[in-house]
Amino acid sequence: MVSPIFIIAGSLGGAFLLGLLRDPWRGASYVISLLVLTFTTWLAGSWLWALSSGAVTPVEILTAGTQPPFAVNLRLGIAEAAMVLLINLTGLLSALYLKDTLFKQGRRAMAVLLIFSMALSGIVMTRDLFNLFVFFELTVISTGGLILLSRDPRALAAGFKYLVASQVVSILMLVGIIFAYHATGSLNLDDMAAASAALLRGGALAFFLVFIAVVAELKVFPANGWALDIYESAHPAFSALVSAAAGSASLVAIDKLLQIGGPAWMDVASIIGIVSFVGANLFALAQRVDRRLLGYSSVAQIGLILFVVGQQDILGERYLFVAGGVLLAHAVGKAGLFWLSGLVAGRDLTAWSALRGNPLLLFAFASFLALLIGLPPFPGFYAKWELVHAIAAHDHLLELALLLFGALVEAGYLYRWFGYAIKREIDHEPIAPSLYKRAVVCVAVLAGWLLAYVWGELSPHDNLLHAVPVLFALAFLALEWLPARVKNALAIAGLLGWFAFSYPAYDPLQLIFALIVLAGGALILLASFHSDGRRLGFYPSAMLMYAGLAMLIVAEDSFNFFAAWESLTIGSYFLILRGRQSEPHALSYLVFSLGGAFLILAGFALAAQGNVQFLLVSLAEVAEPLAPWVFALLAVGFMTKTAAIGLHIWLPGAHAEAETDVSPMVSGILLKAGLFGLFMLLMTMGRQELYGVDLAHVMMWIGALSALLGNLMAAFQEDAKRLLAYSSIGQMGYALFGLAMMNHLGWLMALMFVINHYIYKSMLFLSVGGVAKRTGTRAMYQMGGLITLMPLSFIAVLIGIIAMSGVPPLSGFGGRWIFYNAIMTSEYRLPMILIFVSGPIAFLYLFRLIHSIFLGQLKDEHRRVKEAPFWLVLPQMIYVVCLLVFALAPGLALRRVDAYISNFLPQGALSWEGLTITSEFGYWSPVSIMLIVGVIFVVIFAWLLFVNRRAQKVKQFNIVFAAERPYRPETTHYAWNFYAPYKKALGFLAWPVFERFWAAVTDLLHTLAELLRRIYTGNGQVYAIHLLAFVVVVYLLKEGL
Amino acid sequence: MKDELDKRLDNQPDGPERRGSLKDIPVREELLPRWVKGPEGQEYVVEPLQDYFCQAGPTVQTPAYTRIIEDLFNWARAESLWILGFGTGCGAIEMRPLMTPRFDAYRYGIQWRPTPRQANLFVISGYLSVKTLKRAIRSYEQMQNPKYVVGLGSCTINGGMYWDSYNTIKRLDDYLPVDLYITGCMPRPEALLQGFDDLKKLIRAGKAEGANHYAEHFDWYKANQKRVIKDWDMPDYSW
Amino acid sequence: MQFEWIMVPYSLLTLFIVVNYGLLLTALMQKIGARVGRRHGIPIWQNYVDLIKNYGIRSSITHGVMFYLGPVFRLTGGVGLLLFVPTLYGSEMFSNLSFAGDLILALYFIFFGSLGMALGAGESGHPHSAIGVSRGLSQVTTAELPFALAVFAIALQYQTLSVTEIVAAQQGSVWNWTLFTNPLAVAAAMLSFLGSMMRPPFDVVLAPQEIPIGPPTEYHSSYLALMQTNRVIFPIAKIVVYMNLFFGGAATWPVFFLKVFLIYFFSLFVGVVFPRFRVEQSVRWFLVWALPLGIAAILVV
Amino acid sequence: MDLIAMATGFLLILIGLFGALTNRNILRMIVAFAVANTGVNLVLVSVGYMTGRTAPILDSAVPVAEATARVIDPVPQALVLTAIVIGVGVTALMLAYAYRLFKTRGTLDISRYTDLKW
Repeated sequence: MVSPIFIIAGSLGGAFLLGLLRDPWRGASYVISLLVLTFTTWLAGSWLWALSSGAVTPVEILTAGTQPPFAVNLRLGIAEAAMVLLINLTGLLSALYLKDTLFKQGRRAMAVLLIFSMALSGIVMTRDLFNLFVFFELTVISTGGLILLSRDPRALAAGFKYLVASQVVSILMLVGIIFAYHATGSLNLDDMAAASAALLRGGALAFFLVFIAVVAELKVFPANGWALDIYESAHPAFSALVSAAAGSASLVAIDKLLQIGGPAWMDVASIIGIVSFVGANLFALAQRVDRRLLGYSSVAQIGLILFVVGQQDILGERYLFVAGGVLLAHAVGKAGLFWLSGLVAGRDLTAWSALRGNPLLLFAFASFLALLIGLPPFPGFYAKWELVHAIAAHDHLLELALLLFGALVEAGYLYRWFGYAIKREIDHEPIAPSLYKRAVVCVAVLAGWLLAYVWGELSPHDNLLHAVPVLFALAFLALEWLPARVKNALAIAGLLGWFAFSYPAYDPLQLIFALIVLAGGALILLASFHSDGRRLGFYPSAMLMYAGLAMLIVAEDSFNFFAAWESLTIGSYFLILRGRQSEPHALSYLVFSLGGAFLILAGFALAAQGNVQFLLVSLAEVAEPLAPWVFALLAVGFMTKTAAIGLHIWLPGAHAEAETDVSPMVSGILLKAGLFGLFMLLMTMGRQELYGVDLAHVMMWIGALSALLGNLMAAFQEDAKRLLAYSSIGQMGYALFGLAMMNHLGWLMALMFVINHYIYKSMLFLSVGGVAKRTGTRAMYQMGGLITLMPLSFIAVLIGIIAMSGVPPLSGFGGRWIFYNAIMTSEYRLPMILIFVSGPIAFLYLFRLIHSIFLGQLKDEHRRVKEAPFWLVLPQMIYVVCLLVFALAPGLALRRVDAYISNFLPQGALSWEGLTITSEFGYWSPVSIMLIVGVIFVVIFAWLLFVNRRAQKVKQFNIVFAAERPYRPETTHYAWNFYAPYKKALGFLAWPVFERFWAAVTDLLHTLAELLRRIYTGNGQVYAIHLLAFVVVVYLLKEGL
Repeated sequence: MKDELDKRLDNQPDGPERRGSLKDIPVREELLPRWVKGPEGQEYVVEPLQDYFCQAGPTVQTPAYTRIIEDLFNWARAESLWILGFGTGCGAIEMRPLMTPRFDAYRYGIQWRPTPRQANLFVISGYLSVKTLKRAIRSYEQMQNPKYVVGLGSCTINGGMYWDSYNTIKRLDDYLPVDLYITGCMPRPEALLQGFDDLKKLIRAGKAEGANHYAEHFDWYKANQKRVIKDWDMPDYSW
Repeated sequence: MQFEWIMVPYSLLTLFIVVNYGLLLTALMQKIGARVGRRHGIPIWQNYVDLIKNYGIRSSITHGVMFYLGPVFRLTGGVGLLLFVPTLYGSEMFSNLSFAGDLILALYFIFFGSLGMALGAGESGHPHSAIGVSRGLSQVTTAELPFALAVFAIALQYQTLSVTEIVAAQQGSVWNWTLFTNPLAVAAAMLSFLGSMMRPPFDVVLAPQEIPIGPPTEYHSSYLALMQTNRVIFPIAKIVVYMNLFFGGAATWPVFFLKVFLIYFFSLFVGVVFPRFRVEQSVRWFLVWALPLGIAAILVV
Repeated sequence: MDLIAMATGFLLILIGLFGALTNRNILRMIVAFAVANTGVNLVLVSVGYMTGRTAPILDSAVPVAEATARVIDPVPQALVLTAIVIGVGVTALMLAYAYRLFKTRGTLDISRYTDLKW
């Protein structure tokens, strides 16, 4: 092995060599720089490989032929090797990226770049405090030089502010170092660590100064105005270096210091870290400039890692895994984003819409964001999982809350940005055509996915990149060049194939959900045959969602469950985002979903008590003081997905604005994920009491309220798809209510709603979507009279609304019948009232739906519309058949589940003798009902046909109109504000209270961010004062604590 | 704008003819053919009179069943007179007392319906201005066969005191097939009851086939109607 | 119970009796209403005449398939409701087709006809039909509520959803009737009953002249005849449910006739005394006056 | 003696920092930082100073054998040397920046350079 000292020596040598070259030899200089960086990268890489394969042990490198402390020594362990590799690789890539600039600036700039990466490598490897200072100062000087690479004139001032701040830092550091030396008699970090007791007693202030100086080098919030200015104005390749490499190096330095400081100082680091994480993320909310936003995000991420570093005592041996996961994900993601920003011409966030023309870069963008946020399968996900479990196990609940809050805010602004890129007007300036810059970005993407794989392998869990459904979804990324129809066929085959493959392993409950998700998903995908072209991005997203769902229902431990949950959330977010006007709705969907997901994460973490591999069935064993809290967290998390009232505001927009075939997916299928979670939760944890309140009772009320308000709001919608979306809220409310009853029939009813809601909501969304497609509007009052033009769609809606309203003989009645039987044994009666109220309200919106669209007056502009496309109609007709079959023989699906539920709640099972279904209280014979109703209907119809055989078919204006005639169809179609009197009576219940509440919350956060970020006045002196004040405040708090 | 429309109409197969017929009678603007653009960009002409209204004419509805059933029906029609609640003139005031305890026409199976679809008796209550005639025709045509018209008061017979009015029709029978006149100015409620009783007899005897008469002589009635109604803005037969 | 072919003639017999009784009863109620206004009102057989007359109308129009089917739905709803509930307690002959389902079936089947009718009326394209439906549906959301609560209350009380068993539990003495064992539920249900009978004060749905007569504005001749048939069956079918649930059912036809008359008379009585409510007024009225009774009923049980 | 030096050093640091934070002129700030750096160096040296000992130069005056007992701690001295070098480097860099800043804007007032903020 080549000695690691050559990492430093090589760069230094290269820099000197550049000094010897003649100025015009730009090409040669550049080649030398690249060779040097390649060499150091290779060296670091080979050491990392050797160390991680166990071929060699960590090495100590002595200098000056003397043992420490009399000479500086360096060390290269596996962590150091990884960091050095990261630094040099980033350096190399940035150098590639900077080709034009470096050619222009010449060999000096290249030398400075080499020095920079050398200094950072030195910070990582050195074990000597003063040497650390020297390397820091070298970083400062080279930074000062590299800032000038930027073409932005403002960079100059930023550089100067940086120098001012680093002057202050270096003063603190030097004074600290000397007193630390004084206290311990050594500058060697290991010696100091050994003597840490003495140092901390005598030289607490000294240690504090060193510590706070290094912390300041991390650019922690809020003493970091200068750093933000650099991020904003420096060349993006350099910003990438600063964020990824310099940040990482400083973190290693702080880690070294904490070996001395011990647990007390780790807490300080944790607090600073978490404050930085939350604060910077909050401030980032108000950013409009991409690089400054990335700067804030960097600060936040570094804060997070600082927090991890501070938690190393409780993380134990998983420390490196966690810290490394977060750090590498941050480094790759942030560097990648900075590099990407160099390709985008505009600086406003919306200018990133320029990426839209380039799917590869868009994929890179998405990958980087996922890396930053820590979504599966990236390293941050595994790392955060363990981190959260560790801090939850040690009851650091405030930190847990802050961590999750910060992460949520971060996801919010990052995905808002992504939404801009996908949805905003494309800026006139295209992305830079430079090939090698793109190559650099691609390397970062590759690195990200590679890390994802490595972290998956390192984690104690299953590698998510080994999961067949996920791989299947990712495979569509490679197949994007195929025509949409081919991909669609593949997707359907995949879903059905996976279903057939997993079929034997399902228990009855899983089978029902699998049937809906996989077979049902395939059915909805039939509608997707309608779209031609290539439909970029649709299939990876959709299949990712399906993959998540498929994995969710078979997940056995909390990790797999949560990973699946996140996958389906992300997949569905991308899906929803595809809708034409869906940008804000997709965002609110994502924020709510991730918020819910974080609650679930917190719940699992609390339940697991540090055990990162936690079987779901073990939820049953969670002990008393904790159990109700776990239950509440998980339940609220799942209810976010089912859009329970209060957490529902994302749903209407997301479902309504989605594409025609996406709406049924996200409504008919995705909502069931939440119900599945609740099933799982209730089956394992059962009833829980919090402060004497039965949580199931609370859930019942929430379900009932959702049913009521969902239905009521649906009745007041003018937009057909919104109406259906609100109705989903109501329907999910029923299901939630059924579950919360905690009796046999309640669960059966919930399951019945699961099946029914899938069928009729998918069908209705498809037919309404088809109508909207043909008429070009979703506003119902603009339609009307389409029954003869779109008869099949009409039949679908007709069957759908009869089923949904619960009128016999269709399947909705089965749900109502089970409901009545279920409430007979329920303990609580009051919530029923709300359910009773909401029942008839369903008629309001259902009638309105079918009337305003298909009945009434046909509009002029729709006189020539055709029936919806074949591929949209086909699944609808299949659904009609399904509904009829399920109405006749509910036992097909329910019988086995009924038996299965008996395992949990034996009381109250149904009897399925013959054609009649009998409960403790009543009976019901679907086939007889259907036959009787059918016979009566046919007889009367035949009679009418006989007596009325000569009826004259008339047209739309042949109505009695008080002896007048109608004027125009528009003024004759009674549709707008259809329930005006009802609105007068009960409209107040549909006031958007929750919308306003959440709007107020987000407004508050934004206003706070907008106001508080004004502390960054732009004045270098003010920044220096911030820094000093930060030092003082930290000191006072530390001493005070 | 109108010329443009003419040009486009000319391109349609029977365009020129139709335009000619359209130009004969003054047509309300909302009934003029107009170009409409569909949601997918296709353009086509909407002709309100053709597209909104059924163009079929009335047909003679012969008794459908055997004599004995038809007699039963005629008896039922006679005993169940549903009057259209449409007071066309000042005579309407005389119908109100029929609903009161003093006269109580309900005793005789006479009731009022608010919609012509369900009524089978149209009482033209007194003078009929041209403007109202149009509404009366429309309402009459919207009633179902068999249907009966009773002219109330002298004005429906010969114009009565308005015989030289510029604004009323003189002889109702020229415009609608009248089954029975009740004379007087105004006829008292007792006279109305007497009239309805006579009408019942006519119906029972199968002689009240005004609707079929109207269908048979539809052209004649229509010509008469159009002679006085100058702003004919509806299809020839209002279903 | 299982289906047997003999049930078909038996059910038809029930239907025949109820139709005839209904035709006479409806006329009688109208006569009573007329007497309040010091009139004699229609002859007692008038409904037969009207029915025959409407079947005898020779011409008719149709606005489309749903328009055509609307009255069919309507009448199917009425006949079905009647046949799904046992008419006479203890009589196998007049248990009709109640083997198909219990009380809940009846409760939900009530909507079958209304829904079909609303759809048919909708296809006529008449705005007033739609307005009528809008009013009717709005009103029904709260009008049905106390009834649903009352049903829940007595289902809890008798621990069954089977109509026959509920009636059985009320046998023996008048004091066993739900009317006396659970007066709150009965009060709530009877207020709800007012709302569903299309009589004042809750008949703004039909509002003669304003929106001519609401949903059936365009219906005529044989359509109207079907609806008239339903108009005599449906209230009785509903009253049968009320009678069975709250008033001890009926074991013989005379008792049946009497109880149905009295219950029907209740709505007539209220109707001739009180003026009409606007929709939002009736919505509020049911929430304020009837709902608390219903809530009290389920809490007390 | 060493205390006086150390106190002076700290005083210089404070004066330097005060100057750097209160003077808007960039050149004055740089000078102030230079003062502060001097203070730091003074502190460094004073920490290593031991009363009654000689400079850590191994020559005839101080034999190697007695060095540990007779010379002051050499490490701070070495550190100071490095620190001075680095300080010079940074100061030079700052001056270069000042020059270029002045060329772009024509002012040395730091409060004018607030294009980047928030």
